[in-house]
Amino acid sequence: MEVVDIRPVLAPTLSFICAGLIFMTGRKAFWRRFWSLSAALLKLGVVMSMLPGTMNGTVYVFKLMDFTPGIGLGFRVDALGMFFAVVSSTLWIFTTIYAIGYMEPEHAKVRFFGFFALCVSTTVGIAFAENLLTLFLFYESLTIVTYPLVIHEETPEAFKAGRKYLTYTLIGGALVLIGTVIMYQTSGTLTLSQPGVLTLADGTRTLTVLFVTLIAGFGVKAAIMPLHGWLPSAMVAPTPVSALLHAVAVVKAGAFGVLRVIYNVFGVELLRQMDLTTWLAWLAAFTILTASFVALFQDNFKRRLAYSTVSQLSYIILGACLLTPMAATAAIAHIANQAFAKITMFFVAGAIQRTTGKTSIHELAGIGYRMPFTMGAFTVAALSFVGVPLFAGFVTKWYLSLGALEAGAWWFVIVMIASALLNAAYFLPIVYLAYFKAPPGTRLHIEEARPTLLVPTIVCALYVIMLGTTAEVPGMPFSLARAAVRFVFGM
Amino acid sequence: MINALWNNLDYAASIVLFLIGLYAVIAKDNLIKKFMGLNIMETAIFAFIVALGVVDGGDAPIMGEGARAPFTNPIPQALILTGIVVAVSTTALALSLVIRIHKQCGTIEADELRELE
Amino acid sequence: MKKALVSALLILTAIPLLLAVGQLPPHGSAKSPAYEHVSAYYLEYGAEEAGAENIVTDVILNYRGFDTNGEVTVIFTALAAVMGVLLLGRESRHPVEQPTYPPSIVVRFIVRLLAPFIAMFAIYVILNGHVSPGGGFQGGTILGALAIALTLVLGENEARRLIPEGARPWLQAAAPLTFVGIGLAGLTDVGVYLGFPTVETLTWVRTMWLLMLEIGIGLGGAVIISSIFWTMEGER
Amino acid sequence: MVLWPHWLVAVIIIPLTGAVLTPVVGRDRPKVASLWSLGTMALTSVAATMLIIRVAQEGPFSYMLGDWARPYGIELRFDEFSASVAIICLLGLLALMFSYRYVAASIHESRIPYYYSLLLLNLTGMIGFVVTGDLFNLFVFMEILSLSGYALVAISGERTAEMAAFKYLVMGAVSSLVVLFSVGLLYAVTGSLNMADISERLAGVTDRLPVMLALAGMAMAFMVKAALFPLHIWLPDAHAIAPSPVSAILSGLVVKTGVFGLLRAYQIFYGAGNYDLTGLNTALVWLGAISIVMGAFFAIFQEDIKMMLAYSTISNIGYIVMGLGLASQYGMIGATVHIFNHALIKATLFLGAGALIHKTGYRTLTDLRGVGKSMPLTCMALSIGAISIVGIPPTAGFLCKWYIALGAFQAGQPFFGFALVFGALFIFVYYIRMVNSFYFQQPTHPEILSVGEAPLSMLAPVLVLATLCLVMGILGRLPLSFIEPAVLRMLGTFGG
Repeated sequence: MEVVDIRPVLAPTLSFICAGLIFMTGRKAFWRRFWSLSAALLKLGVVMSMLPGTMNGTVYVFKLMDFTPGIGLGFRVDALGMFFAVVSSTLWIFTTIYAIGYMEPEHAKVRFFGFFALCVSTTVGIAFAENLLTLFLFYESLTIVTYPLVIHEETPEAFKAGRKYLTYTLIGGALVLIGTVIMYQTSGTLTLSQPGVLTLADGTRTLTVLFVTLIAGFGVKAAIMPLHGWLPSAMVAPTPVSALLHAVAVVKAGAFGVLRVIYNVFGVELLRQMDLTTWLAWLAAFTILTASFVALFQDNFKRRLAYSTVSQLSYIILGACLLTPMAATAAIAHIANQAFAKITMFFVAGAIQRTTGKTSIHELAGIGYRMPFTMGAFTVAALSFVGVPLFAGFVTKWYLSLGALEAGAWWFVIVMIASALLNAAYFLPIVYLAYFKAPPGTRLHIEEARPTLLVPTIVCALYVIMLGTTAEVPGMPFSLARAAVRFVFGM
Repeated sequence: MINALWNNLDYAASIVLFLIGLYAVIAKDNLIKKFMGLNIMETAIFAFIVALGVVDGGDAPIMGEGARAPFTNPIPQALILTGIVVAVSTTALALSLVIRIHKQCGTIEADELRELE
Repeated sequence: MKKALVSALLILTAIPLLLAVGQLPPHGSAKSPAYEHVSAYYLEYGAEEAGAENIVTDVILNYRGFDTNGEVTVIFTALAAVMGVLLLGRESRHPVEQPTYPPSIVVRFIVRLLAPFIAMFAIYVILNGHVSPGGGFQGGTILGALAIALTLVLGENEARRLIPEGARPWLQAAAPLTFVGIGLAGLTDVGVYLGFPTVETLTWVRTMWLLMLEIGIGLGGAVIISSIFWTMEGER
Repeated sequence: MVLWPHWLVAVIIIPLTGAVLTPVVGRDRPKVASLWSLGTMALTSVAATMLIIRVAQEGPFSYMLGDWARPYGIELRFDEFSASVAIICLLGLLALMFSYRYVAASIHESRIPYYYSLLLLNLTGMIGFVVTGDLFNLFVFMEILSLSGYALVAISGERTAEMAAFKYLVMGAVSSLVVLFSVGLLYAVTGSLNMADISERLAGVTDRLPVMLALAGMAMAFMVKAALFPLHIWLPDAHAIAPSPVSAILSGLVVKTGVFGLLRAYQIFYGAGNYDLTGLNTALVWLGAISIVMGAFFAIFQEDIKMMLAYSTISNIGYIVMGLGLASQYGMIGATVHIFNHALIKATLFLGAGALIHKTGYRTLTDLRGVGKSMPLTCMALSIGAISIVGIPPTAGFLCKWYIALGAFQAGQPFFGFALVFGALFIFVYYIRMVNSFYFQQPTHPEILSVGEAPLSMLAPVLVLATLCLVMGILGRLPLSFIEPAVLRMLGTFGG
């Protein structure tokens, strides 16, 4: 059932207006904070108000205008988009609070918060895009508005990272654009409202080219190897940026795009017939393992997290590629699971850096004594990644393995197990270091991060536990993922 | 082929003149000479178009007492009158520029000017 | 090396050009499309319809009058361009009092002697453009040449007085303004810009307008030519 | 009143009269000259608006000057492509407004009335060029706009400017002559100068070689005017050294007349119906693609901001020409609309750069570092222009890119779609340098932080244009659907 409603437009517009207000009045700290927080809350409210409807299968649509006959700026809230929007707008609130605390001593705060808001605006736009052109529009805008955030430090290193970021993502954008053109040329429509609009009659060669361009285009932001190079470099950005952008907005936009391509452009049925996703699944498996290996050898805290992100994102891709309902559920749910766990970790890294000035892992010995709550949150997230039951990561791994078996691809289960071991191998030593390798003479001398940094971290860690324990409770995000899967597989 | 060209010898001559002018424009270094090349090209085109209007045994297209057919084609003549005015105007501007360049750089040789830059 | 290369290139270019002109309708033929289409109409009806016995004048001022309207604008553009490129403001200008080498007495005498006749001839050419070879452009050029010749023998200051300073900008714009004026007259009278009355009883109006156009072109052309010359000389 | 046909002649006559009277009115009074030319242009804009209303309501219409029937007199023809007068008038108005302060500081006072006169003549020439239906008349107007263009480049009186103007003049004059030659050839085989008439009569011509030569000549000459890649050498110097409002006009409009000439040539030959234009199309597509890449490539090495913008014009002309050469419905529509949109964008950039140069006195990217803090509005406009020219949605540049890329696939030449999209990335490389230097880098000259925002007469045009860059991205379908019938008529296909 489709309902015309203004709210799908309102959600991105709110953050957009907020950005404008920040640019205009943001020189005063109070207004800057006020606008950021109130817009975040308002937007979450708008998104949440649509949640019950979406759960019941209502689809909210709003067509803003036509670029050309047939292709317009259209918004459409279905279960998949809703899922992504809920995750990003929930996390925006926490990140905003965190950023207010974290950015205190930094320069150019107006610019930072302004572009921060724009970034969230475009993310919600991606989530609610009705057609591929609208999606592309927001996808490309996201690249542009994150650039000032990436080079925020204005150091030569930051510029280098910024250049690298732009090179990768703009090439990705160009590929998406070409894919969009091909899709329009082949099918005459760009809509994302169907479970697949292409058919075998469109020609295998065209379809293959289209699939490769679109996946490569979105894969850049989703950091599928070998397109991941920008992500570790972009870690020079301030931590809230790394957290929001590299755990939530940017990378998830890429992963979300891949999901849209697989489920709404091609459709599960067609991909099964064409057998296009197998190589992608293997690439994803390769990325999962390789990135984990590389992460093992990173000493910089944020770089290790970055490689872990690369590895985790490919879970989503892998899940999507298996083309079974179970795997799809896991893929979609992992958007939330990975986001909450990873953002917790980034918050921890930032809190440690701001409180103690330490950025390398080997310096962290005994940190658990100084910052017990922070490290506690980290431990929760680490366990989630390892896949310990009752934590969010386990849900993904479980359903993904079931999905792999469902698809008859048991070797991916092995990949899953290997990945869990590798995750343990690069996260647990940090926990070990923090608690058990205290330098002699360390006493329990609590020197926690300030509340604005600590509270969001802990809340996010609690979310990780909640996602892990309440997956089967109706009304939780997981059921939304199920609703999305039902639509995609026509169940 | 040769026969056709022989019939249209006037046109062929204009083409040759045109290319001679083009040669001067490209190959000469002196700005004035370049410009003279351009004038040669202009003349070639004017000659070409006026030649289009020629009619064998034709008279000037002026009616009135004693006028007798055939007359030559008046249109090319009218066009070239305009063309000449345009050419004169371009020449005036080009010469002004050459005057200024000479005043400021002391030379109007293209290769020397390039060194000055 | 460069010259040889350019020559070779141009000779190569010549081949298609020559081939193409060889295929044009034969030179001088009365059966060519150029002669049989529009110009045949002009030659047949031009004298009565357009108002001048000289068909070339009919084409320039009447049938294709708008081209000429543009053309006089080109001359004005040339003037504005030369002024824009050369003018440096009054204070830095040193009008040449006397030519550096005063021309010999013979030249001075002859120019002074011929000046009225040249002027007369120029006016004749301008006013008879519609019945004989000639017209505003030709006559204007003669007038302009006269002004240049007088500058050479009288010196610039003396010669400049021929055209009063205050009226000069108006006179420079004379040709386009005349065209616009006649065009608007045609608009009010005939209903179309640059329309000329074709009614039998109004032929004198038509002739008068053609003459006014010729005079405007001639005057404007002469003033512009002499102005360009003076500007350039001031820069010498 | 609105549908009065005489607006068609008024739109030429008003600026023409205004231009020839500017030296009269404005002698020794530069301010008066400025206001006079602004008033003239405002009136012209009224006429242009009326014309566009009429063409939107009734479709193309003609005006027979002197009341002579079609092949005998000169015909003015206003079709959808002629609606470019809108952008000519708009940019004209804004450039004149911008000149008010700019020129006073950079051009000798005695030249100022002539500056305004030349600018108006230039605009007149362009308006005449786009509305005339007669091939020779087209040549005459082309000469008005070329001559005034050469002079405007040189008007600042700097040595380099005069040399650039001379180079421009020689290449421009040669190309004009080639156009005249082609007109002569077409006249020789058809006996007519009216474009529609030529088009009809060309169908019956048996000896094709002169006709093909005329087509090649026109294409070549207009490519020079449009500064397509190997024929572009006159452009960078001329556009970079001219006064900024002039650069905006030259880069935004004057080079487009070359493209427009190509469009008119296409109209003639498509109209004839039985000419095979594949060869020309292929040449245009390739040259377009090469222009995109080479323009972007050269621009990367430029330090001077205006030089960079000048090279980017070559890239964008490449887009347009490629779209024309694709000869598919979408490509053609994208190309024609990009004529319009690129004019907006490039004018934003040149006028913005002009404002920076006027206030700071610096023109290289290194010297301009940090200027974003002292001139925030101008720099914002420049950034919008930069984003727009790269074709990031939802700005004006995007829709054209989208359409031309679509056209490439529609024409079955996907390679050019790729070339276009990736060429655009190349362009981004140097625009990001500009944005970086404005906002994110430490100033080379600390005093740059204390210069104020540009005066209102400069700021207003820049901001209006930047806003239009955004609005045209969002409302881009309006020009697209406006131009569509004309393109379909030209290609002779409906829905194909």
